[in-house]
Amino acid sequence: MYNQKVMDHFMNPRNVGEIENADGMGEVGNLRCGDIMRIYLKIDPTSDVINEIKFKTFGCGSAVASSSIATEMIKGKTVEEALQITNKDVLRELGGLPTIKIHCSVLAEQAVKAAVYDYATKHGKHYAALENYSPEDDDHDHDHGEED
Amino acid sequence: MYNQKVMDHFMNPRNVGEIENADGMGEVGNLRCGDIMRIYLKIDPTSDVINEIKFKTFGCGSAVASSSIATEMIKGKTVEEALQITNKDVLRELGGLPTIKIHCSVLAEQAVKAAVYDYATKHGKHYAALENYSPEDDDHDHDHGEED
Amino acid sequence: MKTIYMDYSATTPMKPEVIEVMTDAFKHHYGNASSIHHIGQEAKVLLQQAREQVAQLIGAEAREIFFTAGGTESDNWAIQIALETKPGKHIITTNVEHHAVLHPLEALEKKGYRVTYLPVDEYGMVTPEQVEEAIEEDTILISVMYINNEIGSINPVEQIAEVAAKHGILFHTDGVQALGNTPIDMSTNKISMMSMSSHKIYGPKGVGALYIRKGVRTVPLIHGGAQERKVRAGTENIPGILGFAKAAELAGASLDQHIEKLSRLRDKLRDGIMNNISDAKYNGHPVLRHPGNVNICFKYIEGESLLLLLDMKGICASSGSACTSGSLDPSHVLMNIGLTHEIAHGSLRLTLGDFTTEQDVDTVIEEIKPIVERLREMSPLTE
Amino acid sequence: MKTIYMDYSATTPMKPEVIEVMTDAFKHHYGNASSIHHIGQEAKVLLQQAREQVAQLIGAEAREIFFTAGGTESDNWAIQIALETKPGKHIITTNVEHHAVLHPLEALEKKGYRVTYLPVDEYGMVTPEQVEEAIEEDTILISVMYINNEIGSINPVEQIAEVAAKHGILFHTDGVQALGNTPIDMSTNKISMMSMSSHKIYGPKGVGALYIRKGVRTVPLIHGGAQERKVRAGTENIPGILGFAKAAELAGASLDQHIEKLSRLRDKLRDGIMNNISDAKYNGHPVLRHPGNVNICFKYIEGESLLLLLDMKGICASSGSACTSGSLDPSHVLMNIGLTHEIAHGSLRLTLGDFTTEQDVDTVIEEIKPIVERLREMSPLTE
Ligand SMILES: Cc1ncc(COP(=O)(O)O)c(C=O)c1O
Ligand SMILES: Cc1ncc(COP(=O)(O)O)c(C=O)c1O
Repeated sequence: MYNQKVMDHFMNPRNVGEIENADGMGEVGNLRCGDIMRIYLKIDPTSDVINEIKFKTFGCGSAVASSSIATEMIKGKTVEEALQITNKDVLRELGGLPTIKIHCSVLAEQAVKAAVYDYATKHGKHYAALENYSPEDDDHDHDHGEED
Repeated sequence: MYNQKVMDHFMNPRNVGEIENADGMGEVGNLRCGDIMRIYLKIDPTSDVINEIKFKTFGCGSAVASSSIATEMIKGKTVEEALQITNKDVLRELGGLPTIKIHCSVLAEQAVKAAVYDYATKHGKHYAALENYSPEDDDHDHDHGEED
Repeated sequence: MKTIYMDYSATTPMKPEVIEVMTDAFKHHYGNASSIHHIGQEAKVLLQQAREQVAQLIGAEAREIFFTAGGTESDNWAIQIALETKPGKHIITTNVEHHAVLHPLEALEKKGYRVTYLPVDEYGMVTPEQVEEAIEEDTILISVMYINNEIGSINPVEQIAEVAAKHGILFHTDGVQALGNTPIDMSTNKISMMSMSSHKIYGPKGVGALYIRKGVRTVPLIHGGAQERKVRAGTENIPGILGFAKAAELAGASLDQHIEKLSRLRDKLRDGIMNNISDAKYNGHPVLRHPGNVNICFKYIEGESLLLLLDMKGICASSGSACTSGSLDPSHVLMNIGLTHEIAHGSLRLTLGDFTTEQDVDTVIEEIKPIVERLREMSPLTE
Repeated sequence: MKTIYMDYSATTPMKPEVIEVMTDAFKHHYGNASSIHHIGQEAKVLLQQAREQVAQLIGAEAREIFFTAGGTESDNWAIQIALETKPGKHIITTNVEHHAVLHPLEALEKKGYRVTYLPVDEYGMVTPEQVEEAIEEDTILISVMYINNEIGSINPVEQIAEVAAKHGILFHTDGVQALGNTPIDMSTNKISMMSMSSHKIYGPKGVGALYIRKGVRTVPLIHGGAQERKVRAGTENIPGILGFAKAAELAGASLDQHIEKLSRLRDKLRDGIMNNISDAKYNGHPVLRHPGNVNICFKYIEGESLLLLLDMKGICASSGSACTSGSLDPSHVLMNIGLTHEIAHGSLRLTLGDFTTEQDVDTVIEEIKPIVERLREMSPLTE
């Protein structure tokens, strides 16, 4: 079902946990669909570099793997760089997901955006990539599609 | 499909052949349904005993077996006795036939009747059992029924 | 790593005796049972014996057993029979049936039929009274599953059959999970039709049967040759049917021990898990239950993740979570017994069978706790 | 006594390699391909490989292969697909189709559909022109069998498919007798759907497939679970499917030799019989023909008797006589190629396959003559 890379990130997820007094925290997904992803960020205020990132995820194997790889991709990047990362990048980095699991990668992208938005709001920052962002749109498009 | 007795009479049919100058000859069945049975009789004019009987049959295993056993049952009997034999007797003697083959035993009964009728007509004889007999009714009821 | 298979309700491994019968048939009984020659006739005799063996398991007559390609086909066929032999547009069923019943009924709704999906209680069960109340003028079929495949509850199908009979309505039950797991005696009940599947009782896949009580009018779902007394066409799968019959024979010979042994292991497994792990809910009826079914929801975690981690330990299980059902929602069974999404997503079904050992149960009890804890640690819902 | 099996068109014995694959699957690949755990996932991988193997035999893509329980189900399903996806009430077929096509169509006639049964020529064949002329405004399906199961004639299905495509009509062919007996390449023809059956190509019974060209809209005949991309429900018969796939692989690897060897034996058998026995008629096309099919009518005798006597010599054959078809008339195929009852009743079908030897053919040629003579002596029709 899942490739080795996905299984590796599921079995040994990187950056699991919480950050107390995080600079930004974002949670997306909902219980109905069975995936909730929460991301915590510590960001250097001057360089805008993401120094620390943690996640907590309720969801299936690909939700956990997507969270894990997304945090890896973002760690050490500047906020602007992190905001460029799309679900396609997450998918590519994971080496693909089954069709009905694509939405998990979307969730990961959105979780990052939500966490940065939280940071931006609290710290009065503005990012071009968040121009049209509204946390209410969060609910990821949930078409599980057809199984292959 | 067939029991041992039926198979025996099919494989080793008794009384196959023709009788030249037979006293009576009857043929029943039709090509459409795939069974034709012809019976030849030699009858002692004084005792009315069937001295000789032969048959020729075009048909399936149970048609052949029914012909064979019917001729055996009738041989040495008087005509009146022979006319008492029904398809049920043929069936019993054979130890049964598959449902869709029951009509073959009917055919045997009718072939005997037809041959006797021929004899009676030619020799000016009258038999109570042939009172309502008409050779046109010969065509046996051909409901092959449902397979078991 | 040793595989611990606890997914017997999904499908069973085959018993060695069944494999033996089938490989023998592959080699020696390849005939077409419609053929007149000895190879065909031998096949026909074996077919009849097999029919008797399956009939025996459920106290039926051989001629009431019609072989099919599996439980799903049997379910579809039973519905088709009601449709084509009865005038009327209304069907009664429950909202926790297998998709093999629900989906053909949904297709019928598009064609103008009305279907009442009876709501079930917290155990997934309906009552004969509920069924009786739902009967309308033009009800042509009542279909209520015998044992639920997810949560194992056993419906009072004999009483429901009485209700149906009283009103002169056909009663079908999906008996796929019941066969070989509870005593069934058609000679003392009024069930009109019952679906069965071979691969749930240690027989081969791709074989099943529909019990059709004598006197019930029958029409084909699959039209063609004159097989199965002209109502189920297609060259008979003799080796498969012989395998099914062997499995039925074995099931019949040890039904009591099978139920006793499994029930004991099942309860041990349930207690081992429930006493060890908090925030867990045991689903399905406590007593009127499939002897091998354990179904538990663990709060705060998601079923697929749980399955994957169990699988890493060699433990094969299943879940009714949305992710494993391939749909948006958790299984309709879990939702319709009244669980919230939160709980339903964390469901785990462990189903035991004849090859399950005491040791297997102990191992699973031991392995499952750290896995649940690990997932809970990762979960944003655990506070 | 040695069995000489010459009824390969009824069903084939299984090849040892197929039996091996299946017994291995019975023991090791019992998983439900929908399960998430390793036992299920392994089954899923094998299922996909099997799909590719079957696809390869007919030059199709794996996703165009949908597994079923056999040729009959595939035929029924193809018709159902046309019915549910196309508006219109008219269907074109021939009057020599297998009952698996004719009977579902007859059922449809009762529901208001119109069916044109194209008359065939003396060989049992139709022309593309005939088909084209029969097309009406609301024709939704053309179904013409690839190779006739009784007399072996091969229809020009590729050209008929062209006609259908030109008019935008679905074209289905019953390819049950064609698979593995003639080259088929879906990548170069326009067939929309083709039925296949495993037990005619040395695979297991109870398994088949429907080829559905990509782009053709699909609906289920059997509703339920999400198997086969949601259009054919029921737990996948993995061992059976793997056996079918193995048989397909073997058939593909030796198709040319298979056809060459059988054609030679077939013609030898034909000549041996026709040169030895008078008042006999060879049925079916002399050249455009199933490589293993010999069909001869012997005047004055009845087919079942012939089969029984052959069987006593260990020779397994079949006949289209009324007695063996279980109906009043000889087979519709023999009648519709214009034979009289008299001749049709005496039909004999000998079908050869991969285990047929030169010696078998010699023995049959030798044995058949005295048997025919014996029956003719007993017949009132011989004068
Ligand atoms: C209750 C129930 N009904 C029907 C089925 C379908 O049976 P099959 O897979 O043999 O088609 C199953 C199992 O899949 C089942 O558990
Ligand atoms: C031409 C043809 N179509 C359909 C079928 C039915 O196939 P199955 O027996 O696999 O259902 C057969 C064989 O019985 C056949 O020869």
